[in-house]
Amino acid sequence: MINGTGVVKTYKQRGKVLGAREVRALRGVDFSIPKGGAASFIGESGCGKTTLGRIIAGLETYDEGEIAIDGVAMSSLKPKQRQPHFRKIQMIHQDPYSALNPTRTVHQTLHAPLSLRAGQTGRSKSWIEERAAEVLSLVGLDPGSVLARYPHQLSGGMRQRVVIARALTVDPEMLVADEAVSMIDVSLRLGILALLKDLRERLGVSVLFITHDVATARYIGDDGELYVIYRGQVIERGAVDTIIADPVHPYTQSLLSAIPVLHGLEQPGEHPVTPLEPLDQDQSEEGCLFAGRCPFRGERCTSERPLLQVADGLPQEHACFYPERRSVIARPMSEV
Amino acid sequence: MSVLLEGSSTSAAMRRNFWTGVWRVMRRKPTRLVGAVLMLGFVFMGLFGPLFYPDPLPRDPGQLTRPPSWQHWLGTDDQGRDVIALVVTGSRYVLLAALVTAVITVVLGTGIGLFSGFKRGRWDTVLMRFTDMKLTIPGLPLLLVLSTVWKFNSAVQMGLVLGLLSWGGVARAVRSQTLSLRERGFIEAARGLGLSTTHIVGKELLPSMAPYIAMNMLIAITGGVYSQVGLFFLGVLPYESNNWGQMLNTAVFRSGALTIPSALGFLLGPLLAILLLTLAIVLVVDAMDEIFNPRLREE
Amino acid sequence: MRIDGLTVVYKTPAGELPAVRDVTLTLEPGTITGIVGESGSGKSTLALSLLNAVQPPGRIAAGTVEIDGLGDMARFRGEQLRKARGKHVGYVFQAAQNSLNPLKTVGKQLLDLGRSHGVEDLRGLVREAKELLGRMGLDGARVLDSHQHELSGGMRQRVGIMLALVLNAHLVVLDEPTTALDMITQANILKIVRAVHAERGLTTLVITHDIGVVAEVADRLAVMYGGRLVEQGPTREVLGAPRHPYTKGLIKAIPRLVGDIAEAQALPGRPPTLATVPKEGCVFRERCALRMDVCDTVDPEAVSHGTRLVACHAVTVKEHA
Amino acid sequence: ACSGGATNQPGGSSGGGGGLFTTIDVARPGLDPSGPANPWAPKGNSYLGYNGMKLGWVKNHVTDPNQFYPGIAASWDIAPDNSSVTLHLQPNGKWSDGKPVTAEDVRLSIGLAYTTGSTAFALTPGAAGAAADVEVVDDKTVKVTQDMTNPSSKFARGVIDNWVVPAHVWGSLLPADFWDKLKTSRGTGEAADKAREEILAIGQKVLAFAPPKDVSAGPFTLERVNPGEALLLKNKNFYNAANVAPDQVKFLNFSGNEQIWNYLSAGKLDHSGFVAAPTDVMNRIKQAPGSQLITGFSPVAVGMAFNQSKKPYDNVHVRRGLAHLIDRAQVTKVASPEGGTPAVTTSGIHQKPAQEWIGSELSSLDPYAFDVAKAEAEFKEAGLQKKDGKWAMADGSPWKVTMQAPSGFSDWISAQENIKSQLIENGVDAEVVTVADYPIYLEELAAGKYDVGFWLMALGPAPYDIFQRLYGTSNGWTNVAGQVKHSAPGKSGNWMGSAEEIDVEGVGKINPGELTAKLNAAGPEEAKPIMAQLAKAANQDLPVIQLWDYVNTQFTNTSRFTGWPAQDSDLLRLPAGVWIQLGMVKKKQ
Amino acid sequence: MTVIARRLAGHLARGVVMILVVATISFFIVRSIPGDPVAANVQKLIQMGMDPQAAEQATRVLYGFQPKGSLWEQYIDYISGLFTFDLGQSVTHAGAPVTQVLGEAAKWTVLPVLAGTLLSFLVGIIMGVYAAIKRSGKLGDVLAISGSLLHGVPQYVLGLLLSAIFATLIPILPADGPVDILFEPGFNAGYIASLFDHAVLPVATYALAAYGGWILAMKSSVVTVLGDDFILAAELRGMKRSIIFRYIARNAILPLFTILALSLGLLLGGAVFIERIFNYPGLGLLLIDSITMRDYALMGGAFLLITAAIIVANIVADLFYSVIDPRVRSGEEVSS
Ligand SMILES: Nc1ncnc2c1ncn2[C@@H]1O[C@H](COP(=O)(O)OP(=O)(O)OP(=O)(O)O)[C@@H](O)[C@H]1O
Ligand SMILES: Nc1ncnc2c1ncn2[C@@H]1O[C@H](COP(=O)(O)OP(=O)(O)OP(=O)(O)O)[C@@H](O)[C@H]1O
Ligand SMILES: [Mg+2]
Ligand SMILES: [Mg+2]
Repeated sequence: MINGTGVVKTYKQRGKVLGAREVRALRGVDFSIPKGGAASFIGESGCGKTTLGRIIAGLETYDEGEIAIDGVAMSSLKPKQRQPHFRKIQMIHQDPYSALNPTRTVHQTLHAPLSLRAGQTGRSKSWIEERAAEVLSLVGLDPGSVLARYPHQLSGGMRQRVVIARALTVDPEMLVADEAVSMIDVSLRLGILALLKDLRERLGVSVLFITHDVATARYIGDDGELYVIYRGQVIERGAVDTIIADPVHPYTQSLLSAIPVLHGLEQPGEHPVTPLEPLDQDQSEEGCLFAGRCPFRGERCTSERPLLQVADGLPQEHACFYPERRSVIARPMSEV
Repeated sequence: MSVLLEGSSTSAAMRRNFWTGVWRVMRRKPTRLVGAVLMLGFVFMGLFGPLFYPDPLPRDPGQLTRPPSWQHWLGTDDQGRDVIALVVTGSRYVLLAALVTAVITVVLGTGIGLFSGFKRGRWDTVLMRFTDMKLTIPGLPLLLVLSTVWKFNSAVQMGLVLGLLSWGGVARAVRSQTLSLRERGFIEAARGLGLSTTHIVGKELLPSMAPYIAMNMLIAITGGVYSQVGLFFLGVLPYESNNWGQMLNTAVFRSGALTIPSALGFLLGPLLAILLLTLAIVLVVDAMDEIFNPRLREE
Repeated sequence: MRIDGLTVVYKTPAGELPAVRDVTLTLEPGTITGIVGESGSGKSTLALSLLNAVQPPGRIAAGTVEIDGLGDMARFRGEQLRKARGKHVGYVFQAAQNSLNPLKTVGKQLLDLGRSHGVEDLRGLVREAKELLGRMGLDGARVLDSHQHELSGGMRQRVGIMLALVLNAHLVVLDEPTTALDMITQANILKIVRAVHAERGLTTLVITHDIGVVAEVADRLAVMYGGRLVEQGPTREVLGAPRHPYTKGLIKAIPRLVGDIAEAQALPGRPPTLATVPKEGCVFRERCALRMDVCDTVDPEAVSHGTRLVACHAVTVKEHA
Repeated sequence: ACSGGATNQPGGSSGGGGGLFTTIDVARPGLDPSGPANPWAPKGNSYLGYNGMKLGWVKNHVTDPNQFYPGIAASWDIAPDNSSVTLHLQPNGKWSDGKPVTAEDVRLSIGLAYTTGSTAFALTPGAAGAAADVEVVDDKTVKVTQDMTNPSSKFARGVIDNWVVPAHVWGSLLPADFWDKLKTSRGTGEAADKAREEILAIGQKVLAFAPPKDVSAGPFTLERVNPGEALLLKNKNFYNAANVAPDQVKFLNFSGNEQIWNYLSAGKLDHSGFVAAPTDVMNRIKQAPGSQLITGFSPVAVGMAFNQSKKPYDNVHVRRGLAHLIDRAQVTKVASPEGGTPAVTTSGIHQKPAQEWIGSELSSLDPYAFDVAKAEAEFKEAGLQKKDGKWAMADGSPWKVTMQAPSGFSDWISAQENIKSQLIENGVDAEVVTVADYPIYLEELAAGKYDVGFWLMALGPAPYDIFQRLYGTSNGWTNVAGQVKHSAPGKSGNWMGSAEEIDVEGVGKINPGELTAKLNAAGPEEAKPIMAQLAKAANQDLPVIQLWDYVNTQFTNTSRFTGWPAQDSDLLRLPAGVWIQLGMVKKKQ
Repeated sequence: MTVIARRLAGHLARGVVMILVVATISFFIVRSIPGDPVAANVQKLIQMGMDPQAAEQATRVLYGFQPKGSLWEQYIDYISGLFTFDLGQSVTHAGAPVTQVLGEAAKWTVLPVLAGTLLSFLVGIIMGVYAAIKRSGKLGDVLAISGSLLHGVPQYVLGLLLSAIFATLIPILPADGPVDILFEPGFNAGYIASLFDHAVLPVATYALAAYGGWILAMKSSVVTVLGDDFILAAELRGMKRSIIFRYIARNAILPLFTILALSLGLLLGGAVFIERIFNYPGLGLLLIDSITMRDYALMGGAFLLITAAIIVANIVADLFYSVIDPRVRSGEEVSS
């Protein structure tokens, strides 16, 4: 469905008086999400997840690289021509409150894109109403009680469902969910995740899930791929469960080690990895990007940049000179 | 077509909600009711006030510049006309010009601010530099200099010029609002859905800013009143036979209102009118602040 | 610290509504107690009321907050209250929010704090602060010389902890200490909390919406829902065998790294807000699978079951059956 | 408060010690602290009659322009045909630095007058009443001769009404060859043009010249200036110093009349020149202890002037009809209650001199009293139609009398507003329109853009000056080098557009412009019959409706000084400095 | 320090450009004013009784101070003159340099404006704090509404009212110029008392007109700061009230200092009304005079000076901000 090769994005931060500072948000990222497939991006704050998601949804430009949607290379198209392609990819925002216009009812919110569709395909007005009800039912909302409401009259979970319903009005082939559950109450979170999974299964839309919480990534689909991103570079990529169970990159390992252990239910992992602090000072561009914080770094790490590759007979791709499996995640008590 | 549908039950309900909200806010502080009533009073005065008096106003050559009396509550002017009659009949010019000012200020300011904030990039830079420059040039001195070049022949022209000079602040404010709204997910979502710019600006951005724009409009009205009355007061505008500013000018510089109390009524008439108008607008803006506050609508 | 029958109300156009209702909780000395609850369940309100610092239009309507050797915090006023804060009870703010004066360096604010509490040996105070910061993996001298904007989120949070502890408070309240921090930083902060707690023999209260956080650090766990404490007990027990239907649902709703995905399920319905909390009866009944008639009218008392306290009619009935 | 109360007696608190308080000249508003003591500088600090001296002081005579009080000149001989003036300087006239005032000073001052422009010392070839030669007869005598190609009966006035400054201070301004250059400039051709340019360039230097120190031959010298006041001290070397009463004079600055009203009603001023004031304010001023109002002749009147190239004002009956609809007494009461008297009729002459000039003829003129019936008759005769109580043009199109006035001329605007109301009340639609300011007003008026405007007239005392306002350039008659030419309406500044010849009842056909030009050189007796004819012409043809005649009002206060001029004194239009230097003003005993 | 220096350099450059632009605008506006001042002056002199020829000559001499040459040449002269602070010569002041005339007038504007602004600033911020603290009570309402009203009412209304009340109805204060003329200028009690006396009403008008703005600005600033977490944090740390008050005050006043500097710049231009009402011979009055007398150079100069004051105020405000706000000092962008 969508393929990217070597996507680079550099922000020039203007306004700072001390000259323009460059932020390398993405440093040559390859990705590929098949039709109906799932992918998850995880990584620390500021690693470039959102940037990549926005680029994929066509909301942000990129400096280098190529993105192809359904085989059509975007760079060969004019901005106007790209739009219909990118419309197939809809973004679902982290904050469901700001993603809905507080002055517009759910009905109005759904109506606008639907009437655009109706205009394009020559459908009638009644189709609009029907379709609005339909997409709401798809996301598990009762159209009758929700349509006339304003966003502030809905709970976080309902709002997020409306956001998803709105995305569905244009029959997207892919949904980009950026931290789509992080602002939703814990008890409702799973509902949204299940919904996304359900949509994937029933409608065949692919889902790109962006999160810093690895566990949630599992719930979108265990057949999906996990991309671990560090400072704009994908450093490990593979099937979700493989990476969770057997991470090989020290960064992935430290990320997984940081997940709190539910002490009543779980046993901590045997070899948790803690990165060397601090993150802020060491922003070396030389060698491996993680070298400064890596407890296992070797000599090579500070001079040479490891690239993402399949190596050492491991099932996943990784960008580490010294990959080693470590058992870092907590296991349920019942298993041990 | 979409307009038709949207005008259906939901927006009617919204309107009903809105007015009950307005009423609630009004009731909470009686001063706001006073403001609204005063405001309506001024509108009425501008629309119908002149109809209550003959044109030209009756004058009494034996009663030139007299202090307040039972017959003339605020006294008479230097032509022997009743000051209250002058204030009432003079309100039309003043308010009309102010309205034109406000409309132009708000339309230009909103338009430029929206465009600038929405397009960003080069246009934004150019427009904002221009706006900054406009804001740097002081309005009153510029008006004074302009008044020698421009012939302000009617209230509409007056309003036009004032409006052209005063959109800067609104433009800047609207731009920053637009910029911050842009960052809100719903605008980005609309773009992602392929909705037209017209829809985004007209249906998503503008309604969110409507209260803000409405308040600016009210404030621009006062601005319009003050500038023109001030210019008339300084005597740099063509004579108007009855106009608040002209009254101030004549009262002070010709009839000696600041020297002898007998012309004070003549001075106080327009001053009180301006004070009351300011009060009305202050109170209404204060109420609007709350009416449009989404948190209060939630309750 | 013993909280007894604490009720906090907010004045709204619809009258005074309770955000915290009849909460009774004891913090054993030397333990870490965790309170979990979803957004709007009254966690922050509760935390603030422990320092008698509920902001208007809220007020403590009933109940006491007894602190050993100090008295009822809820009755304190003026200077007495001020002195208790900081000196006896430390409070740590959420990381993402700015709990530091943006115009002053951390060091200067530290000195302000010292002066406020009549510390004579200001040098000693600075030394102590540096040591604390060092313990938390920071360069004390540099941090004290920095303004808030020069520190990262994690660093600010550690400064917050330092300021809460530097006057030797033995009771520390941490409100959402890791929200908005990223995973690795969160793990770090939690580690520090635990280490400092142990080292100084503190009594600690951690408030969060993330069960993981509580599970990681707390000895005891209390679950809050709609302003009520619905269940409390030792962390492992509560997590391992939740009693209250809400706690059960909550734990079930946590996505897990391993195990069967299908086991996890969301709770139906939505959490109540101040305005939608029912006036009488159980706050959870709308979403409860075990709802009975009595739930509509009678607010269940917290009943002790061994080491646990549970406020649920169904559980009580079952236990006694 | 403190200032108001404490300073009612100015001397007391400020150590004024016999100081006199007056206001700056109305004609030169504003006081420029950085201005030099230079009489030619527009905001200079040279005060007429105080530290600024002229050869003599023009009397405010009703009819004779050639009467003077002595100034630098003690006396003068005017040739009977006005061809020359011989000036005899004060025998013991001295500058404040002790040097005597000599004929050289006078000659230099005349040279400076040439560079800056003056009636008698004009550079323009053929200017009326210009001087042909300046001759130093002896150390105290100067003779100035008139160029008789285009003589003026006001020649002596033109000569004597000129500043005199010390040659030892100002001498350097005139180059050695100045007088030769002047001669060259009198001619025509390129050389003359060039010479004139050079002289104008000198004029600029003169205007900007700042004497290092005020050296005056007047009763006072400038001590210091700030934005609020100018202080002058008594000049011990003044020829009549013994009779100068005040030890010092303070000029108060003002930017609006209302400020003077305050000073006057607080009794702070010993004297102030004319400022217009409403009746109530005037009453308040009169109540101040010692306050006195002296009124006298002011040779100006104001008229409502028509542009006769616009319909329907080309019809004399329309003008007469309008005259009958305007109650001039009411207009005056509203517009200039204290500064004017309603014109008894339109004669073109201020009422006071009118008696002298045309005597009994005055009463035979039509007074155009307020009379609606007569107006109606006149309008009917003009062919105007009355529709729904409103007068319309002959062709039925609406008629609106649009009166123009410059912004800021509040008495004119008030008058027009009042006239407007009067006209509307009697079925003639009217409006008042103002233009940004006087310069534009004059320009547009002259360009014939207005229908009706206000026009100053009757500028006496010289007969020619009186009538050139009605029958001069603005009405088509130009007087170049003594030759009168008439240009058609709309051309060369002719915006009034009266007929070139008028058939005046009982007089016959006259050409008013030529008659007016004749007045320039005519003696008084010769002038009288011409004036009578012109007055009749004006009264019958009504190019303007004379509204009110101005009155000069001087404010004085006798609390500290007495000896102020009497009502109607011929000194009234001279500054108080002249009264003082002539020794009239005395300290109160 | 370098940050500030850079900022200063940037501002100065922009300021110079601004001044050039404004100078250009004012030059062309002023030159396009209709009405030939020379012809008009001739007419005026004639009406004053001067002979036409003499009047013309006198006028030509006087207007010799007008710049000569084509409009374009005049423009070049004018602009190049700016760099040497040469604004030309004032016709109505016999060719005195415009800068000198302006300097003379500026004194009478700057002092009362400064006094009025500072006074209102001091009182306004104190009352603003009250209005913020008592914002839900009656006192707060009264303060806020009266603040809005005073802020809303134009200067001239206040000036005229004050003048009518205190100079006419109950004549206890003078309203007629800068000083009672009867006193010797200089350092003596009477003169100074009189200066003071005469300054009361204009200063009070400035102060009153500005006061409303301060109270509103301070109120909202304090309310914002009160809502900031660090204040609550300080309270919960048991900081002394006085210290907390200082925290609030400093943080709340900070943005107001910028407005203070700006308003000082703006007030120079706004002085027109007050100077007209109280006959203060300052810049505003000078501007009106120069307009009515068609003194082009002076008009342009006064206008330019007023604008330059605003530009300088902007620069000062910004620099000031960067000195006192550590965030700006270190080059961070702060939206105020
Ligand atoms: N518009 C922008 N201008 C400048 N820099 C930006 C912009 N957007 C993002 N960045 C920078 O790019 C980097 C990647 O940002 P991004 O938002 O993609 O991170 P993220 O992984 O989504 O982080 P988070 O988990 O906090 O959402 C960050 O350093 C961020 O500061
Ligand atoms: N100032 C206030 N006025 C009115 N109601 C308030 C106020 N502050 C809080 N509340 C209400 O009190 C209830 C409890 O709020 P509180 O902030 O304690 O919740 P919380 O558990 O900390 O939630 P979160 O996780 O979102 O921080 C909420 O329903 C909230 O709406
Ligand atoms: Mg992100
Ligand atoms: Mg909270």
